[in-house]
Amino acid sequence: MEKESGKPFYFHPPWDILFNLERLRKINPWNIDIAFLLSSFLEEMERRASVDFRASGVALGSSASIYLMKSNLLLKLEEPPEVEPRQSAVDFVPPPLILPLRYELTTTTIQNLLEALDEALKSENLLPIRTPSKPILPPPEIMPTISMYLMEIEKEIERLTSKMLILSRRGEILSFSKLAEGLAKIEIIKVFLILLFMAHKGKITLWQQEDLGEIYITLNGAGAVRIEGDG
Amino acid sequence: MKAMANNSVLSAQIIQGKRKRASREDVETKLRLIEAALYVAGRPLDLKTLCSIVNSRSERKVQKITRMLIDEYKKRNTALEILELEDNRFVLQLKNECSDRVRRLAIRPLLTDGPLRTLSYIAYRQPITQKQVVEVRGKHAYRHISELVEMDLINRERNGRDFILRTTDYFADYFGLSRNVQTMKRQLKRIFDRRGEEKLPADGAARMQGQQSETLE
Amino acid sequence: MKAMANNSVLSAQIIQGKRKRASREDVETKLRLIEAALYVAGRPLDLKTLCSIVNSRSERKVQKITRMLIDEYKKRNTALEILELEDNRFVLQLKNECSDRVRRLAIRPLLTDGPLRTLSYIAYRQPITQKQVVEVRGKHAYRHISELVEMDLINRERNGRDFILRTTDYFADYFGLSRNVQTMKRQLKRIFDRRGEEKLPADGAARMQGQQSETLE
Repeated sequence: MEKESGKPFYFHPPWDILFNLERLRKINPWNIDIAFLLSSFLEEMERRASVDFRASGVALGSSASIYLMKSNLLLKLEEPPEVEPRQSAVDFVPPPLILPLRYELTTTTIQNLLEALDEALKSENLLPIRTPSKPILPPPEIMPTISMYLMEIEKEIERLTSKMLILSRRGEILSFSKLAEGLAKIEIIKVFLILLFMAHKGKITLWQQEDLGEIYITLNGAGAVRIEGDG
Repeated sequence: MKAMANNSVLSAQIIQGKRKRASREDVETKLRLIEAALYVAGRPLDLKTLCSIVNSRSERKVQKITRMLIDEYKKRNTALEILELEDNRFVLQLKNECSDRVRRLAIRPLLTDGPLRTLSYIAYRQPITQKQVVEVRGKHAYRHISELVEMDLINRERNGRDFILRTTDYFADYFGLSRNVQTMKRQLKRIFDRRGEEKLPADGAARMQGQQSETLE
Repeated sequence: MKAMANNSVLSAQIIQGKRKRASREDVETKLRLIEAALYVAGRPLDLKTLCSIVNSRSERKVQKITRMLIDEYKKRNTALEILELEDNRFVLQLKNECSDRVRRLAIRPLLTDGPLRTLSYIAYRQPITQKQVVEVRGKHAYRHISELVEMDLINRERNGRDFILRTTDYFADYFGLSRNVQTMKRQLKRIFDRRGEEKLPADGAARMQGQQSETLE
């Protein structure tokens, strides 16, 4: 046989599989009976009375590879994470337990409530800025009017000064009621504020003969006409 | 002919009997439902709530049935009683003479410390916005507020991007406070101030006994 | 002489009568106290606790009286029932057939269907890891578990990166189940099996009705 083909006997089936690593990798290792191959391989060598250690070594190496492939497959099959969770994910879920309804006297008293309030108020006091508990009211209409007015304060001072100058040249006594004559309430307030500004700047002097009485005005500085109040 | 007449009389009687039985059964069912409602709630319930429980539109009828239940309880020798309160509300409760001996068996608080503090703060400062409560009580207050709403202890009403919080009638009833917010706040303030003056026992056992059956003010 | 004899017979009878009345009154008082205790506690009470309430040393006597109370409740047509659980504990609660209509009135926020299913799963499979529960019940189970821990229905014990979950004694008491896990699981299995045999409504509302109204084991 050997001479016929020029190949050693183990290069023929069934033993050739042990000597062809390429084929070995493509074959399902479960289809290979290693015990049969190895024992028949040894028997054949004995029969031929020619022991080839190199061939035996290769045959053993291949057998070990087949064992390794088999055990790898076995281990893969036994790997639980792929299979197990799917099993438990469809585990029997019993119906919901229904809570029996029972009244239960609770222990919380008004005293507990007040103790809790005590604690809550402590942290309120720790707040840097107390938030106003009432919603902020829209500012009254007078506020924007006045602020607008204050922005034009200088203009208003000029206007009022010229008015006072006219009056004083006419020889009239400068009094608050004279300046406010015929004006709306808001305008009167404006005039009063302007007078305060002017007094603050030293442009005029305000004086009163009695508390809650008429306010008289004296213009100071250039063009000022000293006017005395009546009486 | 006579037999027929008799038959028809008989069937009329049967029908009438059936109807009576049906109506008696109906009343029985309603009695049991009202009893169940009062037991589970453990607080006064108004006629509107009781009507919704028994699926009836007639407050008068439900009031009548609840009064029957009161009589039933009076006839029984039992530790429990049902009372009709002034404003047509009904409550099932333990008779006073029994309560002292068994009160110690109550072990669970209505709320844990955190939510209780939030609740007390809302009661004291109401109406108050959710934002303000969270500022004082911290982020946890969001969870507390949900819990309190779920327990029907406070109401949450949308106000722009915020919510306005107020205590409910149930809150007032539970602590025996007035349902009128202004009166309630005065009551709280008064008890709170008085509390500061009094020396409480060191063990803190100065609990208001029987607060559910007493009304303050 | 005869009169005297009659008199003494009479007084003996009076004394005996008084004694009888006294003992009847005594039993009456105890009945009412036990009823009050069960009402206030809202959880199963053991004989030792009941003995302390009625000032009696004889558990046997107290058991007998409490069983009288059970009979009393059975005879009355009432929405409430008293059950004797295993290990000689007693509990007063609402009959199940009444509970659906009034559930919303309960003071405590009750668990919804989702957490209840997670709870029954944990009870049935305990001890079980949190990971396993989440795998079976989905991501929501994290929230359910927190809720159940907060309500003291389950325990969560750290185990490496995971947690081991178990039901608490409070859970066992609440549902009238044995505190012994093995027995409890048998009880649960029986309840679930019984539920399985019943024809359930098509909407899949596989609720465990009536499991509490029976004495378990």
